[in-house]
Amino acid sequence: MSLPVQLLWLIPALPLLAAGLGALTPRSGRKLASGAAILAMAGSFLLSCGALMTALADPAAHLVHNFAWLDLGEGVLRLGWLLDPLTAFMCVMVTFVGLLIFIFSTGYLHEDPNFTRFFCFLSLFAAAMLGLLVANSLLLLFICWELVGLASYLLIGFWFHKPSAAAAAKKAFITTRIGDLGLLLGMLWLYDSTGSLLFYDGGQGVLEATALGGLVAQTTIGGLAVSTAIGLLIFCGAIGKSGQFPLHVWLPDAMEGPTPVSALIHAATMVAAGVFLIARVYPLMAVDQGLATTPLHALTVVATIGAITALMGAMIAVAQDDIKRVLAFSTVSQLGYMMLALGVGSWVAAIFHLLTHAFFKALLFLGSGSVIHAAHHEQDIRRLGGLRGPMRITFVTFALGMMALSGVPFLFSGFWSKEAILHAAQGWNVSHLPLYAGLAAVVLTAFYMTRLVAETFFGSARSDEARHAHENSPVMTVPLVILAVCAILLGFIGTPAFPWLQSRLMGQTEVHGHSLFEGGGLMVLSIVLVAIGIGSGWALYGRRPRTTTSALDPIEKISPGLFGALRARFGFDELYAATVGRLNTATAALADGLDRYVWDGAVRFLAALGEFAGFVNKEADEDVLNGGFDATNDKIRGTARLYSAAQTGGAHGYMRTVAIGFVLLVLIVMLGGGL
Amino acid sequence: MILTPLHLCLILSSALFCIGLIGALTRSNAILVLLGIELMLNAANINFIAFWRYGPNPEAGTGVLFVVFAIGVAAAEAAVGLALVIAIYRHQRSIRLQDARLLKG
Amino acid sequence: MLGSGLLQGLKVTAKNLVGSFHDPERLTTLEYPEQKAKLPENYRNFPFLVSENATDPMGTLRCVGCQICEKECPPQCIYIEKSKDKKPDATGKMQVYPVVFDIDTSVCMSCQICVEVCPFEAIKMDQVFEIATKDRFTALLLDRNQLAKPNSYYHEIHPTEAAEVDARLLAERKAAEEKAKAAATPKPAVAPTPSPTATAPKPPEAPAAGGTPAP
Amino acid sequence: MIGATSFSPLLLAAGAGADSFLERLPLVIRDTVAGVFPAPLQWLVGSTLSIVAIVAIFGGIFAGLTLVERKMLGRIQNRPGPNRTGPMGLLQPIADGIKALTKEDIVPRSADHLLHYLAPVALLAFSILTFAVIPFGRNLVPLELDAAVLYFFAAGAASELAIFMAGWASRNKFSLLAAMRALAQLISYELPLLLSFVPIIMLAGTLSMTGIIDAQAGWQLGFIPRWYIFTPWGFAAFVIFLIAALAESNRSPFDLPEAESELIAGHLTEYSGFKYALFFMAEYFGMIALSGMAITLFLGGWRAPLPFLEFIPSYAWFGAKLLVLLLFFIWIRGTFPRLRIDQLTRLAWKFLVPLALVNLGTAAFWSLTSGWSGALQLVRWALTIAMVIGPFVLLGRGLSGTHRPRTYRYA
Amino acid sequence: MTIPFLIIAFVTLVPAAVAMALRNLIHSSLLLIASWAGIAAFYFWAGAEFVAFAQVLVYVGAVSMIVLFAVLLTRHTRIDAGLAPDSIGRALAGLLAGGAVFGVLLGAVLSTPLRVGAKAAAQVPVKRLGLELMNHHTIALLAIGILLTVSLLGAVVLAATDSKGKGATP
Repeated sequence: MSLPVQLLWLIPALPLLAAGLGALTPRSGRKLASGAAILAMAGSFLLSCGALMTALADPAAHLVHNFAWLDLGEGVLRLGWLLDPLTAFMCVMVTFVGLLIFIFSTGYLHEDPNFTRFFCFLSLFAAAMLGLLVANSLLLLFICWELVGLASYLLIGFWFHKPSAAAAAKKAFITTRIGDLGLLLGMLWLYDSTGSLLFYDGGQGVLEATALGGLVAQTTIGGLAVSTAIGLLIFCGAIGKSGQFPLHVWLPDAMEGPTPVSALIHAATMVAAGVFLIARVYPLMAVDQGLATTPLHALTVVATIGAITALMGAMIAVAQDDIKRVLAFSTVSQLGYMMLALGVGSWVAAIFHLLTHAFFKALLFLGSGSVIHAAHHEQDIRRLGGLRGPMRITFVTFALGMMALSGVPFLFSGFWSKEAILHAAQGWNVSHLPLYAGLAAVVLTAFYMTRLVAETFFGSARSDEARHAHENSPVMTVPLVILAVCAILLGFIGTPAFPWLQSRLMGQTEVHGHSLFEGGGLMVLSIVLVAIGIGSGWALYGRRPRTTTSALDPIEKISPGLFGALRARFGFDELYAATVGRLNTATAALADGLDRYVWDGAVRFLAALGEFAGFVNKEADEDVLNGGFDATNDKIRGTARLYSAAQTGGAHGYMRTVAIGFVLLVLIVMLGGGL
Repeated sequence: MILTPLHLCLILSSALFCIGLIGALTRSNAILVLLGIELMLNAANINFIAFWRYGPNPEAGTGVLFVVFAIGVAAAEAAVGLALVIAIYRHQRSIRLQDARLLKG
Repeated sequence: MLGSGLLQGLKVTAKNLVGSFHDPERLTTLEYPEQKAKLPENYRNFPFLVSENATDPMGTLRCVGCQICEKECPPQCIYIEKSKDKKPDATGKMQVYPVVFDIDTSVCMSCQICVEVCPFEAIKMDQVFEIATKDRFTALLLDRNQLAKPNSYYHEIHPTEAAEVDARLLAERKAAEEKAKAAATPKPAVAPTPSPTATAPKPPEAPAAGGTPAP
Repeated sequence: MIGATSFSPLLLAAGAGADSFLERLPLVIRDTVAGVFPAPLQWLVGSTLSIVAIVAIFGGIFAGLTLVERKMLGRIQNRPGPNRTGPMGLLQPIADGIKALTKEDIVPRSADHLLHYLAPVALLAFSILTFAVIPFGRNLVPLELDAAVLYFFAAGAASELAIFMAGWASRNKFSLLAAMRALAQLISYELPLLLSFVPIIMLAGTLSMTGIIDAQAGWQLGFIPRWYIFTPWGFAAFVIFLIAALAESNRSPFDLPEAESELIAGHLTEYSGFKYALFFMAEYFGMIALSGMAITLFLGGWRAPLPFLEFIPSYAWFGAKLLVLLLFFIWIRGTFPRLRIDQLTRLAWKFLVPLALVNLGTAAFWSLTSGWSGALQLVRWALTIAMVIGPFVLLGRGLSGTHRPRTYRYA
Repeated sequence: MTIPFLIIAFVTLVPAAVAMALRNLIHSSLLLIASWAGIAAFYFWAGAEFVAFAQVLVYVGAVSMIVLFAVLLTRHTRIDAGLAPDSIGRALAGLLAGGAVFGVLLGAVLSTPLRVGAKAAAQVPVKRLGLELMNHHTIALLAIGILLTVSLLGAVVLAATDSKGKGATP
């Protein structure tokens, strides 16, 4: 079965339909809403598989189906669908992971009164994300991008009665909006320069040679190539959406939403959107590479931001106590990895890591959801512990996810994708700093994941909630198992010996057996680093597990200052509150003052002036003018009384008058030969 | 003077029109007045059909279309008119047109 | 789902429709003139006169013309004329008999009081219901000949009741015979009357005694 | 229709094709009889013959139907039904007719005599008028009109007038109230009735009966006829049409206007004897005409259901379909209890009308996607079926959901 | 061809005239319906089949019902004499005005030389009418649809009883 590109819209349309149905379903229709959402997702998954077949039949081609959307008078704004291996792989991943998360959600939220609303939002979210994937137009992509933002706002704030959730939703929305502004500007600039927003349009698209050549030839402020400038603006959007360095603050807070939402946002959809965006416009980002005169290459910025984010996220994750927050910062860090890979020129490695990361991070989030659900919404790892016994399946799958994320060699998918990235970083000829940041992050990742597993599952239960935890129903554990299997097996579609995924993404139909990781030195080094990370983690947390909830963290004992800084997330939130927030408040106060005193005062003054004039006028009126008017009015009234006598109010009279008038008119016309 | 079929049709329509008019002018019952007006409307429709039928271009169908629209409008008019009559009746317990003189000047 | 109930109803009626053709048991109708329903035993409508013998109904009427029923009848639909002479009844005993015994069934309300009061078990309730006639004045006034029906008919329509009546009459007769025997023998034994018939023989004596001087 | 029963195996071979002898037989008979008369009179005689034939045949069907109905109702209730008059009760209709004719015709003293007399006549006349455009067979269309469907319902709409006349002329307040109720019902159900077949007009692109039947020619997959009932929306429309037709012809379970067991026959209270019989006749004629309309619109008219059965003359197929529909009506009458007036109107306005409107959209979708083929054909079917079932379930939920107990304002 | 026309004219005019003169409102209405049916017959005679059926459907089927309902809902007026012209003067004035209009119209018609199109009566197929409606007169069609909807709602609002009870007190 293969899906023609003309019908690609069906993939996002099915969840959209389910969302519409969910919105119309009354609260009692739980089965209907969840069933429709899951069925739609499954349908989309099958369609995506069909699309993948189509795409793999000719990986080098960008199949497009464009159509006119808005007739703007001068030109026609066109939208379209795009089908290439990148889209297809992403669609399959999003629908598959989404499907599992949907199924998991029916268990996780089965007590929630707003169950149907939740599935409506979930479906909307999935529909927007899939629309983003299949878009062949930056405009359509942007529309879906914003829809993703809206849906994430709704989902993070799903429990809006919790003030923290409402605040987190607002924060996520506003923070990403800052990045989106950049994307919007970039899009407008792009449209202005090329007159099109279609990616591929038979040679006319913005990602094709003609347009790119034009873009790179122009320069703008500071000698920057236009393509670089546009690329950086677009990258702003990616920074916001993918939680990269300056705008990463919303992502950990987004943990306030229900855990399946976290899984969906962090694993499959929203954060992946940024990476996907850069991968999609990669030709645009990379076109300035050969340019010697430009002060800045777009990809260099990407790599730098990515490296900073990867390292910083991993460091902060070490000192977090909330199980979901650790995973959130881990996501930040991993996204940094992907950006790093994009920046150093290997978008294939980035997508590979995106795919594998989607599966094991979804696994980890759902596993944490399982833990949280079992432990009656206790998320603090200091208060958990000893769950290894009662929650066997969750423990095993979570451990598998942890190993995949840490990059335990050979068996796990995370290892292969991470190696691909490190290898690409090693081959980057601009700087080796990203490589070092990446290597440092490898150690830290292994360390904090070990810490997380040790604190959560080993030792003894440290609270009543943890003591009473028990394994969840199959509707929650089965998705975990499936994801765990994927987390292991998925790596093998892109090993150095068999780089099937890479070659398909690059547009080749055959597998070239050339080793992507030439020289095993780096691999050995990273294996050693992983071993160090896990070993030190186990030494600090696993061997002597924490016994009380209030006991100090081992690192805190060693270096309280560093730990405090890490736990406070380097104070980014405080920084933003002190700068941006303060500025905002000041501006608002200024506007308020202007409004209240300056404008209002002016208006009041004018009003007083008018009142005075009126008073003068009235005095003059009453005595001088009225006398004359009264006399006139009396005359008019007398005449009007005469006329009004004709207004009998009886309909017959009126009709009669009309009839007689008609007769007279006809007579005049006929006898007088016209008026 | 030759009486063509068109003449006959026009005479029919003017007769019908005047019957409606006389009814509307003489009867005091609001319903009958409305019915008289309906008759006048129908007389106009007869004219349309007659001119379409005997006009220079019967293929165009314009007259027919006009009558279709007129019938639609007439139906709406009848509904609203009679609803008004009922409203008046409820208000002053009478449908004599002479009793409805609120607009007297 | 909406409509499933409707379909079920249609199924039921379709089953009835088809079933009534191949399964005559389903049809509940009795085709009246040809088939008649079996009446319940206690069903009653209009009185009739019991005669002992079907071949000679007038000769074997149990009625002795005592006229109690005539007096008791609430709508007064019974008219009796007593005979002046006596004839032997079924047991051979000389008895007065009704010369005229009419019941106006247009007036009778089937109240059964005549049956209750009759000491001779001579009048009983019938089970007729096909009583429509063309003439409402004469055809509804039943005379002695039309009213007389044999005891076997009584057995047919009210078997239990008739058996009881017969047993009672037999016992009475026996008691009367014994009494006659006792009267014939010099040793009168008033006390040893048989207990089951202790009450039964009493009433026939009293009305019979009271009945005779009435006219 | 008579020809159908006299069909013999010998004619099997000769019967095939549109111009077979059996197909033309009614026309031949008509033309032969008309040929006896002089030429200027022939059209008159021909038309009269057609009219007489229609009235006679459908009068006969009416007579038979009364018997069949009573027999079938009896069987449904496990009774044998009328079986005394004649062999197996076959002469019952004649006996009924004689009874109706000889009964005293009572007219209330203060009744409006003229209207009282006119009402049954008008009703019967209007219901017979509707027969004029129904194609009874391939060659048997009494009146070939371009706007036949419109004509049919124009003539049908006039019957409301007759009911009003009956109610008003009786000068009986209960008759009048019942007539108003009947009118309310008829007007309410006219809407779903008309809306239900609008999709067919849309797809067939014509208002002519012949055109609609032509649009249903052909076979899907070689053996499924292309009748509109075999499409999802067509089936839904058929069900709506059937329900509305039941209500339009005052058939149980929508026989509220008469409700002989509750009201004393409603607007017919003051009618007796043959006028009453005329009302009944008109009611049955209406039912037959609406069935004929349903056959034409949904069941392919006089077309054979399977390709190899086409040798049977077309009017026989029409008759067979008519019989099936009429028996179905009787079956329904024997099954369902009468609705309450509020349920009746709720069904019309809250269920049938919205459903018919949605169905119009479904049909439009069907028409727009007629180009889809292959696997898309399956998608088209699935979507259309979903578009039929979804509203049905959703609207049905509102209909059959739990209702608050009714409160009576004046009780 | 004039004989059917004369019959139609008779069937149209006489009931209309009688209806306008009758005291009994129901009879008037029924006669008017007959007159409308006569107009439909005229359309049919003139070859406008579709309009004829539309006329029957709308007037005989629908408007008649509204009229009859209105008559029944407003009967038993206080002054029954209101059914007849209550002042001779108004009746005379009305007759005069109407007669004048008729005279003028008749004069206009008769004095106008009219040419009758040479073409035979062209049947306009319903399909073409539909296409015309949908192509050239779409706006008008939509407007009619909206008008009908609005007037339906308006009529319901006007005629519906207000739940607070009858306001008018003598």
